[in-house]
Amino acid sequence: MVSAVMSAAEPRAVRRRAWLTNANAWLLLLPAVVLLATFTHYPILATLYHSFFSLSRGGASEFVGLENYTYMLEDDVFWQVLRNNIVFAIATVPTSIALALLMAVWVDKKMAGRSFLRLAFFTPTVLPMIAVANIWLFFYTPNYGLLDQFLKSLGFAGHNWLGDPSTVMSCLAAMVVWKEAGFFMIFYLAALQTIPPELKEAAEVEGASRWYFFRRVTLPLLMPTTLFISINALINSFKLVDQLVIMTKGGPNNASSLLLYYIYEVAFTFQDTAFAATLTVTLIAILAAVALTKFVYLDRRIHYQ
Amino acid sequence: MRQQGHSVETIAAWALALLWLLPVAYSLWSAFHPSEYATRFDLTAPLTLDNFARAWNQAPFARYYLNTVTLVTMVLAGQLVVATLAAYAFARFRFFGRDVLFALVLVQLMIMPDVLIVENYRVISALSLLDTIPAIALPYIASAFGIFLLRQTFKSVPNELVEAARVEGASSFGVLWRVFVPLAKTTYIAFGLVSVSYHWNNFLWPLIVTNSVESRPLTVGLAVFGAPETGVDWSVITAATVMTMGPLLLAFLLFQRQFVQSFMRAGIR
Amino acid sequence: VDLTMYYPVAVGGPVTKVIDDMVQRFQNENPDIKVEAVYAGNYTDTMTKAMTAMKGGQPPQLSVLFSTDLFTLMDEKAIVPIDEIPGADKEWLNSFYPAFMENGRAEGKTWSVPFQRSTIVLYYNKDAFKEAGLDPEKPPATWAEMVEVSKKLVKKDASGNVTRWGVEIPSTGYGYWMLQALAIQNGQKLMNEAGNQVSFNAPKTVEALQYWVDLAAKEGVMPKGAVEWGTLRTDFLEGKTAMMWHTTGNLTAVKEGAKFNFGVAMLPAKERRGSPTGGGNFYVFKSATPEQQQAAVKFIRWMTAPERAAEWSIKTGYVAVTPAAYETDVMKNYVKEFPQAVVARDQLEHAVAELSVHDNGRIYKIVNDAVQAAVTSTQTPQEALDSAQKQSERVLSRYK
Amino acid sequence: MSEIVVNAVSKTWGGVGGVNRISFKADAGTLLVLLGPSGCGKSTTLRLIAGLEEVDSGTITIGGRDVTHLSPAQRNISMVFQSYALFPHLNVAENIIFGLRVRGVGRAERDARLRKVADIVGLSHLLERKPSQLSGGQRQRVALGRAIIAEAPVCLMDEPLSNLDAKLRHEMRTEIRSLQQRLGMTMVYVTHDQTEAMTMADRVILMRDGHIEQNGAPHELYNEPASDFTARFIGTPPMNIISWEAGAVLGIRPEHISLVENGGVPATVKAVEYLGADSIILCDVKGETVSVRQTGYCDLPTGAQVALGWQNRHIHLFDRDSGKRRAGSHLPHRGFPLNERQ
Amino acid sequence: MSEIVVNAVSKTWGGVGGVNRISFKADAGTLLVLLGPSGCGKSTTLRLIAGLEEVDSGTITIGGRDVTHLSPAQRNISMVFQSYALFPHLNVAENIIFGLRVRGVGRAERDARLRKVADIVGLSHLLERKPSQLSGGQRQRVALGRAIIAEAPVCLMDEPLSNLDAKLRHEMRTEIRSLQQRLGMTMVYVTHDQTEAMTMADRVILMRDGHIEQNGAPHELYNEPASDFTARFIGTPPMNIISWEAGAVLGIRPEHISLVENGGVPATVKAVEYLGADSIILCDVKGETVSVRQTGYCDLPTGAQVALGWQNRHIHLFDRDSGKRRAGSHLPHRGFPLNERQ
Ligand SMILES: Nc1ncnc2c1ncn2[C@@H]1O[C@H](COP(=O)(O)OP(=O)(O)OP(=O)(O)O)[C@@H](O)[C@H]1O
Ligand SMILES: Nc1ncnc2c1ncn2[C@@H]1O[C@H](COP(=O)(O)OP(=O)(O)OP(=O)(O)O)[C@@H](O)[C@H]1O
Ligand SMILES: [Mg+2]
Ligand SMILES: [Mg+2]
Repeated sequence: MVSAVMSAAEPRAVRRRAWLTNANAWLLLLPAVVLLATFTHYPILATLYHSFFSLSRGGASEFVGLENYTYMLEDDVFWQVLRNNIVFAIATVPTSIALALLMAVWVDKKMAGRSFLRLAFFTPTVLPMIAVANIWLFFYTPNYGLLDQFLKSLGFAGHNWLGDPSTVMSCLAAMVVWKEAGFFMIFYLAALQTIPPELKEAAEVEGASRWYFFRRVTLPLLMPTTLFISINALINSFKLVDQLVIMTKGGPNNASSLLLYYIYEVAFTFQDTAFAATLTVTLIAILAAVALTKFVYLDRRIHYQ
Repeated sequence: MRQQGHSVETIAAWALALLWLLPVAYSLWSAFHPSEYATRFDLTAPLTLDNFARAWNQAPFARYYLNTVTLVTMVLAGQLVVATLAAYAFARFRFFGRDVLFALVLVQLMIMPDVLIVENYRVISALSLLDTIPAIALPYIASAFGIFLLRQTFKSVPNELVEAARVEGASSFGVLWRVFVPLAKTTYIAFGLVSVSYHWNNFLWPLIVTNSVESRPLTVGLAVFGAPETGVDWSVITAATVMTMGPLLLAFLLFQRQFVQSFMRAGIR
Repeated sequence: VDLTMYYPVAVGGPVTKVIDDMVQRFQNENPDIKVEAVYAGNYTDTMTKAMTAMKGGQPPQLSVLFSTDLFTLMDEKAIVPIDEIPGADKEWLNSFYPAFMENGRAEGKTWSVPFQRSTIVLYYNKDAFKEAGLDPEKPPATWAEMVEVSKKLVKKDASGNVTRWGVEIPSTGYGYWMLQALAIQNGQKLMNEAGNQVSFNAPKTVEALQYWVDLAAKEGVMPKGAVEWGTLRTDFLEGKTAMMWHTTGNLTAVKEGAKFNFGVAMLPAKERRGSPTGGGNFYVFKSATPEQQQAAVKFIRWMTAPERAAEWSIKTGYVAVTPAAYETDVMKNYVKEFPQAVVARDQLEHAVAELSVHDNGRIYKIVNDAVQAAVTSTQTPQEALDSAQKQSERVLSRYK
Repeated sequence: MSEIVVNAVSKTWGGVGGVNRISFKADAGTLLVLLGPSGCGKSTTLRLIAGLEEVDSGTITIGGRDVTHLSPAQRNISMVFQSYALFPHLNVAENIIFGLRVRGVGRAERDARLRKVADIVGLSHLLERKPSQLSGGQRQRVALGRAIIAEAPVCLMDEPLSNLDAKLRHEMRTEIRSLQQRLGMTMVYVTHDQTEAMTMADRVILMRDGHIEQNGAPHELYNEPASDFTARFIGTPPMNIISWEAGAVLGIRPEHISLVENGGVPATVKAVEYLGADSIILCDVKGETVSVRQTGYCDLPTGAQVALGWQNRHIHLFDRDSGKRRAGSHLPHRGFPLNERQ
Repeated sequence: MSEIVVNAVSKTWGGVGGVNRISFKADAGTLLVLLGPSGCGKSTTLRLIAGLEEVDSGTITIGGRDVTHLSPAQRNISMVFQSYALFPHLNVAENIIFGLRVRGVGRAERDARLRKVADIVGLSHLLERKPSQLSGGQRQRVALGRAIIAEAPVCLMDEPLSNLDAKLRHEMRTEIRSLQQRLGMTMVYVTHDQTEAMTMADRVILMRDGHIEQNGAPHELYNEPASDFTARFIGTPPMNIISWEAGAVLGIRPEHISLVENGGVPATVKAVEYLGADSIILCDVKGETVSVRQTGYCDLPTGAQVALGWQNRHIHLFDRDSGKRRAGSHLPHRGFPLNERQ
C-alpha cells in the first residue's frame, strides 16, 4: 500500500533528476577516469598479462605460462634485491619516523629559533633526489670525500663507503632518512597542533610528568598519524630509486639494488620486458598488500572513535 | 630543573638542525668556490661564479629549465582541472558506481605511475608521444592524491553554504566555481606545492621517456651531465646541482612559512 | 636529410663539446644533412636509450654504441650491415686497424665502423716512482713486478692509514673489461666467435680474478671494496693512487689535470701482454630510410677520416682508428711532444677483441656483479665466477 | 500575495524521520514559527518549503503558485541558515550581493541595493570585513542582509539565533521581528526555543515526531495546551504534571501555585533556585516534584515543610494515555484535587 | 580546612589583560562563583589558583598552606575544564583513574574508588566507552568523575556547562551543586552566565577588566548592586538604567514597574514580548527604552500610551561617572523622580 503510493508519487520529474545527476557526475569524472584507466588500471592488467608471455629479441611473443615466475624464483638477483628492499625499508622507515617525531616535538615547542629549526629540518625534502644524490656521493667518496676527511681528521682510516657491500646500504639509508624525516615532521607537527592544550594542563593538575604525558597521551594520540606516515614511508621505500642511478647503479654486486631499479634494468637495459612485467607483478603485489593492511587497519580505527 | 631540560633539548635540536643543513651548505660552498677548495675549507677562499658559468656552458641548462618549467606547469594545470572536477563529483553527487569508482581511484595512491614504468612506456609509445614533455606529464595528470585531498576538502565545506548558494540561484557549476574552489584555496596551495616539487624533482620516468635535449627536464639533464664517468669536476657538478635545486630552494626559503602552514592546514593525512 | 645520433661519454674532459664542434663542421661542409647529436650518458645508458627508443618506434638513424653490442643489436634486428650501404666501399672499410674491426664483423658482414676505440693502459705517477726510489722510466711489465712496485709505492701516514695506494683497477661499470684484460694476459679467451659461449670459470680466468682480488686482500696495495670507474681518474690526479688501469680514452683528461709527471705503459703481462680493445663503433639503424643510411655513411666517413681521427685522438686520448691518422702532420707533431699518445696504439698488436656475446648487457652485468662480489670479498673468485658462468649459460642457452 | 500553503506534505528517508502528511498555512506578511524538540521535523519542513528537499507527496504553494517541483532558485525565496552560511572568502558586501551577482544584476543596481540594505541592517561601516572578523551578531546581520537584498516576499530562517549568546539573542529577535514587520515579509522561522517562539510569532506550529502537535497563537498554546506535550514544552519552568485519578493527569503551572498559610497540599522543600526577580522552589509532594515560582528572594531551607495552593481555573486536565486535553477542561466538579486525594 | 585565600594577586601579559591585585577568600566547603563578561579575568584567576599560570605578585594559600609557587600537582586540587579535556584515546574508566595511575595508587584501591565515583556520577554502565561515544552531559560527568576521584578538598571549574544545551545545563547545575555540598568540597566555579551564578553560588565574585566589581551573596548582588555595572549584569531582563539629574543615573528593575491608571510616567509601547507566565513590555520614555515585566498575557498594541509607576524603595541610584552606588541610596528626598522632571 505504502509502496504503491510511493511509486505513484515518484513522478517522472524525480527519475529524470536522478538520471541527470548520474550523467553530470560521470561527465565530471570522465577526464580522470580516462587518464587513470590509461595510466594505472590498464598498465596493471597489462603487466599481469605480459608476465605470462616471453618476448624474444626479435619481437615475437609466445605464451609461456608461469615460466617467467619460475625463472624469477630461481633468480638470485631477484631474491637479493627483494631482501635489499626489505632491509632498506626496515632501515629507513622507523628511523625517519622516530626522527620526524622528535623534530616535530621540538619544533612544536616554544624553542629559541623555532622557525629556523623547522626550516632546517624541512629543507632536504624539497630538493631533487638527483641533486641530493650528487651531494652525498661526494660525502661518501673514499679518501677525499667529506666523511673520510672528517674521519681522518679524527685519526680513523678512510673507508670505501659505497664500494663495500656491508656499508653501502646504511649509507643510502642514512641519506634517505635525511631527506624524508623533515617531510614526515610536518605531519606530526600538524597532528600535535590538534591536541588541545587543556589535555596537557589536565595531566599537569593530575601530577603527570612531561615524559609520562608524552608516553601515555601524546604518543597514543599520534597513532593515526604514525600509521599514515608508516604506510607512506613504506611505499616510498619501494619506489625511491633515483639515488641508485647516480650513486651506485645498484652495486657493488647488487648490494644496494632495489626492486624497482632492478625492474628498470631488466626492462630497459636488458630489454626483457616480459621478465620485467613479472617483477612488476611482485612489486604491485607487495604494494597491494600494504594497501590492504592499511584499509583493514584503518577501518578498525574508525570504529574506535 | 625544568629549565635545564629545555636548554639541553634546545642544544640538541640546534645540533641536529645544523647537521641537517650541512649537505646543502656544503654544496653551496663548493659551488661558489674554485675547485681547489672543493675539499678544503678556508674562510679566505675567494668566491667565484666560474663553476656556474662552466656548467652553464657545458650543457644546455637553459633548455632544461624551460623544459622543467613547462612540465611542472602542464602537470599542475592538468591535475588541478581534472582533480577538481572529479573531486566535486565524488564529494557532492550520489551516482551509480560511486564507491567502486572511488576505490579504483584510490588504487593509484598505492600503485603510482612511478611503478608502472614498463607498461606506461608502451602506452606512451603507442600514443606516439615519446620524447615529448606531455609524455612525462600525462601519467600524472589524474592524481589520486589530488582527487582524494580535494574531495576531503570539498566534503568539509558546510552543506549550508552550498544550499545558500543554491537558494541564491547558483547552478551546479556556479556552486563549484563560486563556493568550492575559493574555499579550497589552502588545499590547492598545498597540493600545488607538493605537485610542483614532486615533478620538478621527478627523475626515473622522465629519464625513460625522454631522449633529447628538447624534452629532458633538469633532473635528467643533471644526471646525464654529472655522471661520474665523465669525471667532471666536483665544483662544476655541485654548481649544476645548485642550479637544479636553486629555484625550488629559493622559493621554499622565501615562502617557507606559507609552505609549512598550508601543508598543515590542508590536513594532508 | 635529418639524422639523429646517440653517443656515450665514458671519459673525462669536454667530450660533448668536441663532438658538437665536429658535427657543426660536418654540417657546414654538407648543408643538406642535419645531424642531431644526443649525449645519452655512459655506454649502457646510451644502449638503453637507443633500444628503448627503437622499441618505442622512434629509433635514431645512427649511434655510437659499444662495439660489443653487435650481437644484441643483430638479435634485435636493429641495424643494417654497413657494407651493404652504397658509399661504404671495401677500400674504406679496410683502412681501419684490423683489431678494431674484429668486433664489427659477424656472419661474414661488416656491421659497424670503429670510432672511439681504446685499449686499457697503465697510467703511472712518475713523481711517485721517484719518491719511492723506483725508476720512473721502468713501469712494471709483469704481474709480479706490478705487485712488487705497488708495495713500494704505498704510502701511509703516522697513524698507519694509507694515503697513497700502489695501484687501482676499477671494478664498477667496466669490471668485465678489466677482468678480460687480466684473463688475456693469463692466456684465456672469455668467449667464442659466435658469441654464445663464455668461459668465466675457466681456471685461468679464476686465477686472473684471484690476482686482482689479492692486490687488495693479500698484498694491500689496492683499496678494499669496489673501485669506482668514474672517480678513479680523480684519485690518480689527486695522488691517492700511484698507478691506475684505465682506458686510453682518458689520456687527454689526465694530461690536462695532472700536476705531476706521469707515464703511460702497456698493461703488464703474465703469460703474455694483452688488453681487450674497447669503446664504441658507429652503427646505422635499419629503420632509417635509404637516404638517411647513405647520409649516415657519409657522416661516418667524414668523422673517421684521418684528419678527424687524429683530432679526435688528440682531444680525448682514444686510439685513432686508422693507421693513416698517425701519418698526418698534426698527429706526428703531437706524438713527438707527447709520446704517451701512441702506447695504446702500440698495444694493439697484443690486443684481443672485447668480450662480445648475445644479450651483452645482461652478461656484462653478470660479470660485473661477479667481479664486485669478489673484490668486496662477498664471494671467493671461484664462487663468483662459477655463479657467473651458470647464469650466463642460462641466458645464452637461447642463442645456441 | 505571498502566503505559503503546505498541503499534506510527506517526506521520509526510507520510511524513517522526516515529516508525515503535514498541512498548514502561513498568511502573507506574518511570522510563523515552527517549534519543537530536536528531530521533530522542523528543518525538514523548512527545507521542503525552500526546495532543498524533494517532497514524497503533497503540494506546496507560495503566493498561489505551485512550487512543489521547482528548484530553490525558482521559488523566489530567501533563507537564513543556523550558522549563517556566510562565504568565508567573501567580504560583507560580496556576501550580501552574492545572489545578485549570480543572477547577473547590473553593477549600478547592485551597489544601490547594497547601500540600502547595509543601512537597514546597520553594516555600512563593515562592508570590507571578512566574516571571520565579525562578531556573532554582526554575522547574523550579514545573513539577514543577504536574505533581504533579494527582495523575495518569503524569508525562511532555520534557528538563526542559536549560535548567539543570551543577551545578543534577545536583541536580535526584536530586530528580526521588527524587520519582518517593516518589510511586510512572510516569514517561516524554525526554533526549538519556546521563549523565542512565544516572543516573536504571530502563529506557532508545535511539531513532534514529524507531525503537527498544535497550531495556534502563542497565548493559545500557553493557556490552552492541546496536550500534555505542549503543556510541558511551553513555559519555564515547565508546567507541573501530576498524576491524578485513573486515566488522567493534571497540569498546573509553577507561577499559578502559591505557598498558603492554612489548607493546601503539604510539601517538603527540596531546593530553592534564586533567580533575582523570582525564586523557584522545588517541592516534593508524595514523591513527585512540583516547582513553585515565587516573586523575589526566598530563604526557605531545604527540608522545610510548606503548603501549596492554587485556583481551580488554572488547572489543566489531560488524558493519561493519549496525552490529549480533556474536553471542557479546567476541572469543574471537584474542589481541590490534591487535597481530596489525601 | 581547605579554604582558599587569594591575596593581592596580579598577573598580566606584558601589562595587558590578566588580573590586577585581586583579593578574596573562598570559605571551606562553599561554592564560590567567579562571574563576569568575557575577558574580565575569570579564567586567569582560576588558573592562578590551579598553578597553571605563575603569579606576578601576591600570594595564594589553600587550607592555610602557601601554594603560590607550587606546581599544579602539588596543590592538591582537582579541575574541570570547559571542554572537559578528556583523553580521547582512553575509555571512561581510564579517564577517571588517570590521576590515580599517575600517582601510582594500587590497583585494588583504584578499582574501589572508581566504582564509588562511577556510581556517584552515574556512569557505571558506560565505563568501557570512549569519550567520542558519549553525549555532552555524559562527558561532563566523566570530567566530574575525574575531578572527584582525587578526593582533593578543592575543585576548580572553568565554565563546565557552556558546551551543553539549555535543558542539560539546568540539570547539571543542580547535580554539581548537590555533589559539592554532599562531598563538602570547596569549589571555585567560573561562569559568565548570571543565572548559573545566582542559582548555584554561596558567594559570587563579579569581575570586570581584571578587578573585582562586587563580592557578595547572590541576593546581595541582586538587591544591592554596588554599581550600575552589577545592576545591569544581574537579572533578566536587566535593570532599567535611566539618566536622571546631573551626575547620577537611576536604576529600576522591570519587575518593579507597573502600569498605573493615573499619575505615573507616560510612556509609549514599542513592543510586547509574551513569555507565557509574564510579558515584557518595552516602552519608550522620552527616548529611553524601559522594560516592564507584567504577569500573564498582555495584548497592548504597539504605539499604545501607558503610564508607569513604581515604589520608591525599589529605586537604585548610581553615580554617573564612577558608576558607584550612591551612599544611603533608595532615593529619599524626592517623590516620583521621572514625574518631577516633566
Ligand atoms: N538527510 C536525511 N537523511 C536521513 N534522515 C534525515 C535526514 N534529514 C533529517 N532526517 C531525519 O528526519 C528527522 C527530522 O529531522 P529535522 O532535521 O527536520 O529535525 P529538526 O526538527 O530540525 O531537529 P533539530 O532541532 O535537531 O535541528 C530526524 O529524525 C532526522 O534524523
Ligand atoms: N596567555 C595569555 N597571553 C596573553 N593574554 C592573555 C593570556 N591569557 C589571557 N589573556 C588576556 O587576559 C584577559 C583575561 O583573560 P581570561 O581568559 O582570564 O578571561 P575570561 O574572563 O576567562 O574570559 P572568557 O569568559 O572569554 O573565558 C583577556 O584580555 C585575555 O586576552
Ligand atoms: Mg534542524
Ligand atoms: Mg575563560
